[in-house]
Amino acid sequence: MSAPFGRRSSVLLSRRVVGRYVVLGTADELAVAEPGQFYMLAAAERWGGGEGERPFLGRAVSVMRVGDRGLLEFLLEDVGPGTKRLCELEVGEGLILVGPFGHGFSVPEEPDTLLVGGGIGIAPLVAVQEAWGGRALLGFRDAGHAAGAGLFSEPTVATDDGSIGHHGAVTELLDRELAARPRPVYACGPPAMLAAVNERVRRHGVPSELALEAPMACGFGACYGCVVATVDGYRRVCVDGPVFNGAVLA
Amino acid sequence: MSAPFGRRSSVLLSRRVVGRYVVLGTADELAVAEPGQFYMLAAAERWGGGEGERPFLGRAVSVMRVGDRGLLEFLLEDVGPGTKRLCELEVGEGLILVGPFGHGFSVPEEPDTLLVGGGIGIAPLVAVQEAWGGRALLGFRDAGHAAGAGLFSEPTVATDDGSIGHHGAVTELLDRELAARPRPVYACGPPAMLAAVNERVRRHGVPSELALEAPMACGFGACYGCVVATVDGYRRVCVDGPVFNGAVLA
Amino acid sequence: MIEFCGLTLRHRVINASGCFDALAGARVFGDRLFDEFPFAAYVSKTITLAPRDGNPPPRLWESAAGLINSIGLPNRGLGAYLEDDLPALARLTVPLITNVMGSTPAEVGELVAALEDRPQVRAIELNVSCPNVATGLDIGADPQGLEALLEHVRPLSSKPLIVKLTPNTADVAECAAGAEAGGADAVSLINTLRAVALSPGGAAPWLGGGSGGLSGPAIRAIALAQVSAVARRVAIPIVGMGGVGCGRDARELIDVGATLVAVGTECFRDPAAGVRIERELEAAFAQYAG
Amino acid sequence: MIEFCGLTLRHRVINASGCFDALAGARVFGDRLFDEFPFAAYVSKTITLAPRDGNPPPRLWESAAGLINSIGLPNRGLGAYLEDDLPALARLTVPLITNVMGSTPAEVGELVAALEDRPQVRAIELNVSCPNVATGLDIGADPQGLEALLEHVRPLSSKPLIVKLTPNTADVAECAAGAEAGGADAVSLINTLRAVALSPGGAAPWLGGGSGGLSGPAIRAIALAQVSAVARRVAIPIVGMGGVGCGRDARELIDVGATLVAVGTECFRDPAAGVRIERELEAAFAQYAG
Ligand SMILES: Cc1cc2nc3c(=O)[nH]c(=O)nc-3n(C[C@H](O)[C@H](O)[C@H](O)COP(=O)(O)OP(=O)(O)OC[C@H]3O[C@@H](n4cnc5c(N)ncnc54)[C@H](O)[C@@H]3O)c2cc1C
Ligand SMILES: Cc1cc2nc3c(=O)[nH]c(=O)nc-3n(C[C@H](O)[C@H](O)[C@H](O)COP(=O)(O)OP(=O)(O)OC[C@H]3O[C@@H](n4cnc5c(N)ncnc54)[C@H](O)[C@@H]3O)c2cc1C
Ligand SMILES: Cc1cc2nc3c(=O)[nH]c(=O)nc-3n(C[C@H](O)[C@H](O)[C@H](O)COP(=O)(O)O)c2cc1C
Ligand SMILES: Cc1cc2nc3c(=O)[nH]c(=O)nc-3n(C[C@H](O)[C@H](O)[C@H](O)COP(=O)(O)O)c2cc1C
Ligand code: FES
Ligand code: FES
Repeated sequence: MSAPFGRRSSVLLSRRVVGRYVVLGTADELAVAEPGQFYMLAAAERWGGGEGERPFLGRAVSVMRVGDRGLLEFLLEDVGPGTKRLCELEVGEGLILVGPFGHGFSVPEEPDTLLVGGGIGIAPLVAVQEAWGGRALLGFRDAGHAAGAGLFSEPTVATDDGSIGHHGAVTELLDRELAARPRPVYACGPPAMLAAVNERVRRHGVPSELALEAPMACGFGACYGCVVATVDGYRRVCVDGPVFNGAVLA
Repeated sequence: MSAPFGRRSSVLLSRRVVGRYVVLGTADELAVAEPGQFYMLAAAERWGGGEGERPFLGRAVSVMRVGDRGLLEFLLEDVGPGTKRLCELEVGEGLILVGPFGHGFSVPEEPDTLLVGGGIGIAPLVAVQEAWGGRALLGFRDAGHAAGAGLFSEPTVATDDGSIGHHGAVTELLDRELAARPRPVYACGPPAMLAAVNERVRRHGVPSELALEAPMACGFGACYGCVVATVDGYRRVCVDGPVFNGAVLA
Repeated sequence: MIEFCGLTLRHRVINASGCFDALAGARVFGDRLFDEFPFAAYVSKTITLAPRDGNPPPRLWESAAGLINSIGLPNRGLGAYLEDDLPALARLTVPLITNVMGSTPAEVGELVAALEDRPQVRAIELNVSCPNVATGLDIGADPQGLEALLEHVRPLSSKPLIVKLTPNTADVAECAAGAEAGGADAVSLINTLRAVALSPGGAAPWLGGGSGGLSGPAIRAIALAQVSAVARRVAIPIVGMGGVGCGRDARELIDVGATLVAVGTECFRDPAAGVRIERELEAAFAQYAG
Repeated sequence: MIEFCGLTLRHRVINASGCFDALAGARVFGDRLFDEFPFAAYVSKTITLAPRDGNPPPRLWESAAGLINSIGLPNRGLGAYLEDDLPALARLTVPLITNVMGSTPAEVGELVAALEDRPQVRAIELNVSCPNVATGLDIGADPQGLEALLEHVRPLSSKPLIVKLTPNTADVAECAAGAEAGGADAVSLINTLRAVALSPGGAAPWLGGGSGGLSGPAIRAIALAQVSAVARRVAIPIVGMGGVGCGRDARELIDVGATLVAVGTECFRDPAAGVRIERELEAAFAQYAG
């Protein structure tokens, strides 16, 4: 389904803090987003004037939850001036929506698909699990971030500092699961984690869908700024992804 | 008295709406401002991202009221991205203060000095009247702005649309007063009003002190951007003014 | 209706090359993008003779009220453009302007000649912000070189030739005069200003291409200065661009001498910027008599 | 302690010419400004042979993350500078660098020679962003012209000569090389970029001077590109400036090759910016090894 053309003004309908993350709720009557798709978000007022006189461009944010009547939820982590401004938005303040964009996750062939998420990368997997189920394996830096696991049903958690769940990398949880029963893997997280996941799915020869991140200016294929190296050369993450078959990544 | 060096972080202590104006209250422990002096003000957060990706520089704002323990009040009118951001500040939000700057009004020789204010230009005259008294003649566009007259004791008001007080220019009120009894005039307001006031004080040969405005980048004599033409050539409004003897203005 | 180099355009607002991709747009927004095309003409991304991969990522850096890009002109080359893109672009409801770049007059000539028998291509924009292999400077930064380039290319094309000037020069008006003397039908400016960004973590360059080009509101006042300087110097029409984000910005470029206004970086913030800015421009015209 | 052209400076942060006035500052902030001077050296505003009134107001326009100024180099002329300013500046606790501008080599020579017997003046910055009366271009935009200028001036002074390059050129590194070849001890860059602003109400130029120069964060990425290009080309030390607002910005200019960093527009937002940025720079150095 194609995205509505142009940017739309919306308002923040809800805001709640989940550990180190903020969940923002808004509505988009014009579109129904699929798991793995994203919007380019900006505050309607005072988008700018932060660190380095930024933000200026919209920020790519994954759809975390799609409800009835166009209700949308996003998961944000303050990592810079753009996400800081979005995290500080108050209910009732204006939000600018452009999207939904991107090629999302496909309907899993297998109900028990492994959903491997790292940090803020868990956001699109919440949408996946709510739509199609799946077994969530989640990695976080510490307990403050691990609070994000509460957005999933029956997640298995790993933390770098061992404060909660398995002490170590989420890929160790993945190893166990794949050893027990090889099956498809959907993943989203930091580049290093995705590389480690891709190494494992290749080793086990299981299908995989990896949601990538890249600096983005437009989100709809206009700027060619968001490319990632694939076996067929550079591809735009915003239109050819963000979800890629792990096998095509160079 | 010299100004504290550098900018200081303060917070907005009070905010109230007066017709089309907003009165902002804050505190500056380090300095005591004199009537006619001004500060360069900026919001601590999100100063920027407004119309035209502005504001960027601080905004010159006259001291309207100086209270005990460094309490300060400013009068603002939303005329662009800088004053808009300041007018929208909420109590408790951070404010950046640089100042107080400028050469203010001198202690009047005469208790019944005429204080002629136009629009937002009334702000420094509030400080003058509270410090030394004086008879306030105030001109406004309409009733919404004329609410600012409430900041004075026993003001005489003129409005362009006649909705309140004398229907016409404040200079007509000035003519009556000067005809009745020539005496010193302190004035602040739009350029056209100040020119008309200056023409009258010259005709009546009375002393005058006029507070000028000019686009300012620094406020402390560094940029040479705020000059006004005087009989001795260009002078910097921020350090040689903002208050000038009407006789020296070219 | 606006007359520009023999083309009749619906209004004055077009896209800046490389900032709007009609084919990707149709994939994302649907085919109705062609029916409700946001610009009065469609300017293609720069096409080169041979295919180019473009620069390694990262290719983008957000700067103060601006964007630095180091895309590196990725494109599938002239052949694929003629075979695949032109047919796909047949659905366009506005005139097509093809932007080309070559590193020598011969290369530019080859590109221009190859478009000659394609009536679909209504005008050609020559991107001369190509580093001269010898000096490393943009070939467009040298007025004499520009005049010579145009003298070589002009006879090879019956189509309007728009020279996309580089702002990285001491005297852009002199460059425009060189292009005009060589036979250009119009000039467009400004292209991006040479800029560098460093990685947050350390002293290394952030952009895969090493350096990049600055665009967006940060450069708008520079664009106004360069467009007005060029307008005072040449008689041919000007496509003004650089930091245009609203109708008033567009109006100001027209005030200083532009005939058309191109929108670049703002398209990224608002895909429908062309529609909005054209509407705002009407209002800006109404607001005050220039 | 930093060594720069034979001067020993307390740290790497100085003011940009025309952006901090020590004498006005002392009037406003009191004499203790001299004792706690915010910069490691004080660079004067540009001095010319004859007094200049400067441009008619308005002289300032705020642009996106930047400032456009058209001040017009007001100053009371060389005579008044020698008689009044230098004695008043005797209270300085940091080295004094005097910035001068002339429209011909002869004029520049006269200015430089007049400072020769003033030990108080520790170095001279030559502002070559002066429009050439013939071409209208900045005299500093022409590498050969710069080399010739330096060859004329160099013998007239035993003091370090810092050439303040103009960014309004195709190849700033070539200009720096010209200055170096002519005998410059250092170069400083970037000066402001030519820019225009129009009145909100209509199409007329806003600035009394017609056009102006853009400074501030908007140009920082351009400054990084030009400083790194110059550093790759010349061996003499570089004073980097352009949009520096914090220690990290200063650190980045040093990363690409600057020895000193000058703070301009940010002084207007924070008179004590020099102190803050020097402190932040220490932290930025600590944060990562360049
Ligand atoms: C498809 C997609 C989906 C995403 N989904 C989410 C989500 O659901 N939730 C979420 O919180 N984030 C999400 N992100 C990430 C988010 O869009 C980016 O982190 C964004 O850059 C944050 O902007 P910022 O201003 O807060 O931080 P930035 O200042 O942009 O810093 C973030 C990272 O970008 C780099 N960076 C730093 N400065 C600059 C600069 N000036 N220009 C360019 N890059 C810079 C650095 O590597 C830094 O670590 C997603 C990204 C993509 C591509
Ligand atoms: C000494 C002094 C005291 C002052 N006291 C007060 C006060 O007490 N209360 C108060 O509300 N105001 C006061 N002002 C006026 C205020 O500082 C200016 O109006 C300021 O420019 C407002 O900023 P803004 O962004 O809100 O509006 P701006 O966008 O700056 O617009 C205000 C005016 O500035 C011009 N302008 C428009 N755009 C620009 C631009 N990009 N760059 C430069 N100029 C532009 C236009 O003439 C416009 O009408 C004072 C000014 C001075 C010099
Ligand atoms: C991401 C990006 C890609 C661009 N690609 C091209 C290009 O392929 N060819 C070209 O001539 N100009 C290209 N440009 C320059 C723009 O056409 C335009 O000249 C410049 O961005 C200034 O306009 P703006 O400030 O509105 O973006 C590109 C600009 C950007 C930001
Ligand atoms: C208001 C103003 C006045 C300036 N005056 C001078 C000057 O007299 N001589 C000079 O060489 N440069 C002058 N400059 C240029 C600055 O020294 C500096 O090169 C430029 O502003 C870039 O630095 P910034 O972005 O930190 O301001 C001036 C800049 C501004 C903003
Ligand atoms: S973000 Fe612009 S092409 Fe992908
Ligand atoms: S505002 Fe800078 S000198 Fe007056």
